[in-house]
This record gives sequence, structure tokens and C-alpha cells, in this order.
Amino acid sequence: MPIDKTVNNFAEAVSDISDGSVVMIGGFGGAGGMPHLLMLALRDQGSRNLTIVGNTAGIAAPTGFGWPEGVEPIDHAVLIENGQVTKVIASFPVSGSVSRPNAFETGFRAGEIELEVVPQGTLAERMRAAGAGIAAFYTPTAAGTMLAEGKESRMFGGREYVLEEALHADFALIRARTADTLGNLIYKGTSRTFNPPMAAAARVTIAEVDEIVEPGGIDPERVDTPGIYIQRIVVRPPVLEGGLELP
Amino acid sequence: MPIDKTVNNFAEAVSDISDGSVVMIGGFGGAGGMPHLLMLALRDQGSRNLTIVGNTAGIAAPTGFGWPEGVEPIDHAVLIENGQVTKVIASFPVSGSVSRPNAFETGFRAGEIELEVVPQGTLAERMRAAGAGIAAFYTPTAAGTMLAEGKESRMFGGREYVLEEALHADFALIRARTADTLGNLIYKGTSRTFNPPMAAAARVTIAEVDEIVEPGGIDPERVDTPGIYIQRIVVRPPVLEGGLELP
Amino acid sequence: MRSLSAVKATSIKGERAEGDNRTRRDNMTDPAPRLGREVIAMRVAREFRDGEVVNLGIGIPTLCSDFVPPGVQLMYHSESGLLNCGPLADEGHGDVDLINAGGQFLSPIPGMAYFDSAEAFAMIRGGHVDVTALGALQVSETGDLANWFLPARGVGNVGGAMDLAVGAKRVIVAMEHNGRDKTPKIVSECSFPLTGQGCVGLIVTDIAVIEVLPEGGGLRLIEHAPGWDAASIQSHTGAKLAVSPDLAEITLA
Amino acid sequence: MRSLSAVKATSIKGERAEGDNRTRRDNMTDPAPRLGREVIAMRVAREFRDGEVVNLGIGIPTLCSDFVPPGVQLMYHSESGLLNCGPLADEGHGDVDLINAGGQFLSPIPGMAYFDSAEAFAMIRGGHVDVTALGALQVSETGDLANWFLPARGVGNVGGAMDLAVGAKRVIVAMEHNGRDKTPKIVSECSFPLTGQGCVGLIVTDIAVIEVLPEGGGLRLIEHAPGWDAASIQSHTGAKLAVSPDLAEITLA
Repeated sequence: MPIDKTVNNFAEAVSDISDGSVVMIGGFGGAGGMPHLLMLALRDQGSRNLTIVGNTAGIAAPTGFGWPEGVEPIDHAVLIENGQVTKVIASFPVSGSVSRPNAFETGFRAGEIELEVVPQGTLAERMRAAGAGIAAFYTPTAAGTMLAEGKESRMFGGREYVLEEALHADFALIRARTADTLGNLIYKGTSRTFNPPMAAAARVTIAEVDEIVEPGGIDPERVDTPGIYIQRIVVRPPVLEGGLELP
Repeated sequence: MPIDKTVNNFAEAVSDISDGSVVMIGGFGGAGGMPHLLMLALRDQGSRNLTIVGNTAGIAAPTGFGWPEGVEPIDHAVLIENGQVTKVIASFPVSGSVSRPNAFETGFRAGEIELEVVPQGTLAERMRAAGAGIAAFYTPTAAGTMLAEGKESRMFGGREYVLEEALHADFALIRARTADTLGNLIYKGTSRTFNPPMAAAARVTIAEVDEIVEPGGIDPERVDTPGIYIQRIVVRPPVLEGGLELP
Repeated sequence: MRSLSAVKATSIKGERAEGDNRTRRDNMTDPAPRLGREVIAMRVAREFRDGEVVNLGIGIPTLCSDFVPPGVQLMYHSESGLLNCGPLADEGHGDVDLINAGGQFLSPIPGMAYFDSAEAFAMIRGGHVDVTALGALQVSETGDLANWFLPARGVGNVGGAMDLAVGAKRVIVAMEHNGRDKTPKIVSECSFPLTGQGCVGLIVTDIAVIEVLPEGGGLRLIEHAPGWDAASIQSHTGAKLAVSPDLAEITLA
Repeated sequence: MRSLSAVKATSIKGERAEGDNRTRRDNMTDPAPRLGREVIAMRVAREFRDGEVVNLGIGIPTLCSDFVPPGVQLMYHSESGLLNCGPLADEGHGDVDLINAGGQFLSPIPGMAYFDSAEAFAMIRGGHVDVTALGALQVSETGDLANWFLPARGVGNVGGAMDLAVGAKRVIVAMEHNGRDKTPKIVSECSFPLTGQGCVGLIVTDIAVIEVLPEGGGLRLIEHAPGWDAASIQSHTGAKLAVSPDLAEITLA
């Protein structure tokens, strides 16, 4: 049968994310590159005790980070406020402003959510390692800091490196501009960020896209994430129920 | 001043490759993706005691690997036959046919050239590590084989992994389709292969290209090797002296 | 899909099999002709499931793409940096920028993706390739694979073989059952340097199909070529074969 | 390039400096006004050489791009996955798919390249970024940098700071010399958790420019703000400053 990774709707796309899953959520932290509708579908699906992995733990809601004026941001808070998240792995977990805490910080202070802070480059590299079958690697990042505490370190060429392990996930929820039915993806501008390394690091990767085209509809030279890394694709409607238009 | 990494000609491009340099040579082994004119310029420049690093050590000359019928292949043999190479690091060093040895195999049997064989994926990953500031990584490839002898190994998740170190170079000679003057590159088809990881792994990367365009002449979404990795670009004429047309 | 009977005439009695016979130092009798390379490839192709990502090695494995059953769409992966591709290009129409890992020219199809060598092997090592078919010099009873280094030559090409051996979810070996001098290539322990340890799952040869049981469970003969039985296959094999209760003639459809 | 005198009126006596003064628990006298944030950014921008790859952190460093000397073309790198970019987008014309690491909207220019986070940090960690300008909470006399974690908050954003600290060939800190309560931010040893060890090469503040000498050689004062001398700067500093024999007033051209 012709391969077609399209699923019918967002509810179906996330239906098998079970309690206790490790779920990566793509994007950098702003509106671009975030899988808004997959996050909302996962909220409605209701699985609990999730570990969510991403650059941020949802900083747009309190700060507007990377969102246009006048649009209410949708971010990781939809899952956190719904009590589904017990652990966060992120490089930029909290709002830049102490006076405007995000949902994660509130949950963290209440002792409800565990946190692992990972330097942004190490976070991306640990995902890439998972996707590339590398068990662990030595990075100079964080050597001699509290984020290297408890980790092995070793000298190479007179410099200290920290041993970091691959970071795998059960599911990755990512966002792309266009997919073909084989799952080849292209992104737009700076909305690429964590989506490609997450796509490779997860057992099941689900891509929320603006459009799905037939094979041949994407220039093979231009593919950012080859379809080998993608299990499901789902297209977002240009206008949501109630007339909401997402950026 | 506007940044322009173009150099005038191939002789100038390779003029500072000194004796004893480690030189990566791009491509997979066939005609596509190989920096033919940079190799010829390095031959004419004459530096000696070179370590050359690539997927092959020149297998096209005796076998026609990846070359069209009726065209005399140009490969690593131009340097080897000129007595410039004392060490080879490659995954596919010799011809597939015992009866048609390449120049490397002849030199190897004569005890003139040292060889380090590296699995193709490990070779690419060691280059990527060098470019990415990773000192070393654990890979399952080659565990329990003679290519892991003398290397540290370690269990992760019940599986054996081998510690492999980053592979740096002094120079990388690579081949791309198009460059802009800032050094942003695009490749064509399967001629990408080792060129991008080599570009990042070398101190000085020189790209042989079919055309050079102004900034804006390459779609920023389509850039395969960002200009940050490129120090020099040089354009190849469509027809060489004597009317030779290279593929 | 082509049936076994359709290819028998050309493949089983093909030129190559006769050529091999001429150079054999024969000390065991073949009870029947051996299968041709195309038939081995056909049998391997039966293992591919719809939607799988497949990497085909040089030699017999390359031929598999001609025999994929109807209704099965595969995503071909190549170390040369591409996902999805068409068949070999017509003679004289090769594009130097579209080759497979063997340096052969391919034809394009819709839905391809190009990438570099670091990414090509990230895919392999990261477990994203469902199945690979590889040639072999030797396979051991624990599934060790030796296919890159002939001690007699003293130098070898490892290429992507070690990465595929550890990275593909399933490794199928496609090879002649015996060397030119009838030396068994399936052995209790490999004497040639290894490509990978315990990585082979299935062996398809010109006389048999043999499963490698997990966790050192040994080898199990599951299919035989026409005219070959368990005893004759065992006599051409350098390791003990358990015989499946469901042992059957090789089927291609 | 704008000269110091041209910006004095707006920047040195700007709103923010007055605001800071209101909240200071003053126990040391400022002999003269402090430089404004734009002037710090101008001084940092003087360090950039033609053709360099530059990564600008959030805060004062972001302002540097407005003050790059004429004849100097830089390649801007951002953790958000781009190389080369135009200035901030005009209000209301932001594109959610073109942001910097601070979430601000940028405008495009010819010659950009987009890439993912693994590549963005491969560039940083691999030593391909020539210079980064970062803000700081503290810098030690050995060039240790603390800029990500305020113990009082108990949780912090590391973002890309640790990668930039170890990866950029040169790290310039751009910050106010003292905290709001006049606490020195340049100290003999950082009390806040570190971002990186011995990574800072130059410190540009609102009263001084200070070099960090290699291999634990300590700090050397090389430039002072108008009206400040070595003694008054030392009295606002928590680490011993050697004074350059060429100590001069901060120059911006």
C-alpha cells in the first residue's frame, strides 16, 4: 500500500500516550515551532504523571515570549495546569521575570513537579545522541558548575569535559510547516530549533503541520527532517473552532 | 567591508597547506561531491607527509566507481602517486577488486603509507564531534571487532559501546554545487555525504563550487552548510584547459 | 512478484552457478542445483513488510528491490545519503549526483530526501532502519557476522557494514552457502575478523533459509532448496543446525 | 560610529541611571555619573573585528548591533537557529518564525541560513563563534562567570549561557559594575553558581573596561569612565585590579 502517515485528527494522534510517558514538546518557546493543537489534544486526552521535555516549560503565557501582541499564548501550561506533569526537563524552565511566574514555577514551588535543568546545547545534543544511537558523549559545557555535579568528568587535551547520556522519549510532539505523506518535513525560519532532534529521539514522533502534500511536493534537497523519523502527521486547520486563528 | 570568501584560483586556495598537514577530502568516492581541482592544485603545490582523511583513499581510478563511462577518474591517487601521502584514514581504502589495486594499496603494501580503517558511520560521527566540540562519544559500532582493539569500551543499558574520539583536520577540501560569498553552501543529490561534517571538522575549509552567487542567491531555508564553517570558496570553470569537461 | 518456476530456467542453471562448479575442489556432492542469485534475492524480499525502511548492501542484496511483493511499499535508505529512490538508472543516463553505496547510478522518484553522511549513519545507528540485507564471508551459530576483511589480502573495506550490523533492527544475510572451494560459510565460530557480534537474524543462501535464534540459541533450518534435505544441507554447513518441525521447500510467494 | 559626546546627554544621564540611584543603599560615593547601557554596548561593539561571527546575549549585549563601527561586517549567530539577520522587526511587523534567543522578532536580510538547535550549538561548542557578549551577575578575578542562577529564587534559566561560556572563542561581559545596592559584581570568587570557569576575557561596565589576564593572571583596568579614576573604580570592585600603564578614558571611536 502507498505509505501514508496522515492521521485523521489530533485526538487520534495522541490517543496512545499513556500515563507515565516521556513526552518531548518541540519549538524554542515562542509561538513559532510549537505544536499547539497536539498539546491541547494531550490535555483533553488526560494522561497523567508525564515527564515533559523541551527548551522551556512554558514561558510564553506570562511573558508573551515570541508571540504577537494581542494573542493569548498557548504553551506547556495547558498540561501543567491540568495536573498532568510530574517532571520537567528543560533549559529555560521559568519566566524571565520573577514577578510573573509560569505555571511550572508555581507547581515546582508547591513540590508537585520535579525539575532537571539542562544547558540548551547539551539538551539538543542529548536528543541528537538518542536519535543517532550514541549512548553518551563528552561535552565541555557545564564543566565545573553545579549542573555537572554527580556526573563523570574527564580531561581531553588539557580541558575538562562532562559525560552526558542520550535523552530518549516515548513520544515527540513537533511542529512543521509542510509534510509529504511519507513524513518528510520542512520547517519555517527559526521555528526549526528543537523539532528535528526531538523527531529522531522519540519512539513515536507526531508532527503537527500546516499542510500535507503528496510525495514530490517537497524538494528532496530541502527536506529538513526525513520521513524515517516520523510516525504520524496531522494537519492543523487554518482557523480553529470559535474562529481563533493561531499564529 | 562586505564579507567575501572567494579566492581567485585553486593554487591560491591551497597555497598554505604545509608539510605534515591533516587534510580531509570530501565526497563519497565517485565523481560527485569530490573536489577534483583542489586535489590537482594540492598535487601541483607539492606539500608532503600529508595525512589524508576521506571515505575512500581513491577507488575510482581502478574501478570507475561512481564515474560515467568514458571519463578518466580523478581521485586521491593524484596525491598518492606524487608521493605526498604518508597516512590514510578511511572506511573504504582499497578497490573492491583484489586484481585492480589502487595507488593507495600499492603504497600500503610497499610500507610507504600507514592506514587507519574507521567504520563509515564512526568516521562521519568523529568529524561531526570535532566540528561540534564533542571530545569523544560512545558508539555501538565495532564493539567486539578488531577495529575496537585498544579502545575503551563500556556497557550502557546492557550493550557494549566503544569510546571514539573527535577527528580534527587542518584543512578540508570539499565540493559543493553553489556558494554565496558568505560561504553558505548547497550540494546536489548524493554528493553531500562527507562534505558537511568535514567542513565543520577542519580549521580551514576550502569549498570547490560550480558557481558563486551574491547573498540572497540561496534560499536561507535550503542552506546545507552555513557559511560559519567555510573559510574559502573557489569556483571551477565549466571546461578545463585542454577542453576537459569534468562531471 | 515473479514465481520461482518463472526464474528457474535462467537463474538456477545460470552462468554463474556453472562457473562456480568449474572451480570447486569437490568433496561433497550437491544433491540438486543451487538457487541463483536472483532467487536468493527473491526469498529475502519476502521478508520485507509494508512501510519498512530497508537498506540493501552491495551484491545479491541490491537485487532484492526487483522482487518486492506487490502491495509492499518500502522506504529505501542508502549510506550515500538518501531516503527513497527509484531503480538503477538506464545505461548511459547516470547522474554522478545520484548514486547508491555501491557507486551505481539511481533514478529519482517523488518523495526522496537527501542528507549528509553523519545523518545517514545517525539513522542507521539510531535504530531507524528496520531491516538490512548484507552479503557475508562467514556467519557463526551465534549470529556473528564477518563480511569485511579477508586475512589473505591484509587490508579491507569496512564501509558502512559495522554500522548496519549494530544499527539495523534486523540483519538478513544473503549469500552463497559455501565458498568456491565448498568451504562452509556458516560456521560454529568465525575465523575471519568480525563485522558485528550476534547481529544476524536470518540467513538466506542458495540451498537454505536458516534462522539465528536469539541469545545464543543456535541455528534453525526452516527452508530448503528443491532437491535438498536437512542432511545434505547440514553436510555443507560448518555449524550444527536444528531442524524446524515445519521445514519446507523455499517459497517465494 | 556615534561618538561618546554625542550620546552623553541621553545615555549617561538617562532615566535608568537615575532610577538605579533611588534604590541604592549608598555607602560609596560615585565621583561622576555612570555610563548608560547604550554606551556600554558601544564600547563592546568596538571589540568586534570585520568578518567575525558574533553571538549577542539578552540585555545590554543585544544593543551592541546598533553600534558596530562602519566598515565592519559581522555574521550574527543566534541560538534560535540562524546565521546572519537584520535588525529587530518594526513594531507590529513581527514574524513568529523569525525570532532571536530572547523571543524578539527580527527582520530578514540576504545571506541568512536557518538550522536546528543541535546545529546551532554544534557551532557554539565547536568554537565557530568568534565572540559572544553576555550579561553577568558576577565575574571573578580568574574570569569565572555567574549569570544564570540567583540562589534567592531557587530556580534558574541556564538557556545557552553555559554553552556560549565554554564555546565562544572570546567572551565579553557587558554589565553594570555594581548591583542596585552597590554590591560589587566583580569579585575575587563568585558566590553565585557558576556558568563557566575562567571563560571571561573582557569586562565592560558602566565605569570601567577590565581585561581578565590569561591563566589566572588576575584583572587589569585598562579604561575608565569620564570622572572615574583607578582608586574610585577599585573601591567599587570586589577583586584586586592591576592598573594598566596605558590606563585611558573609555574611547568609543
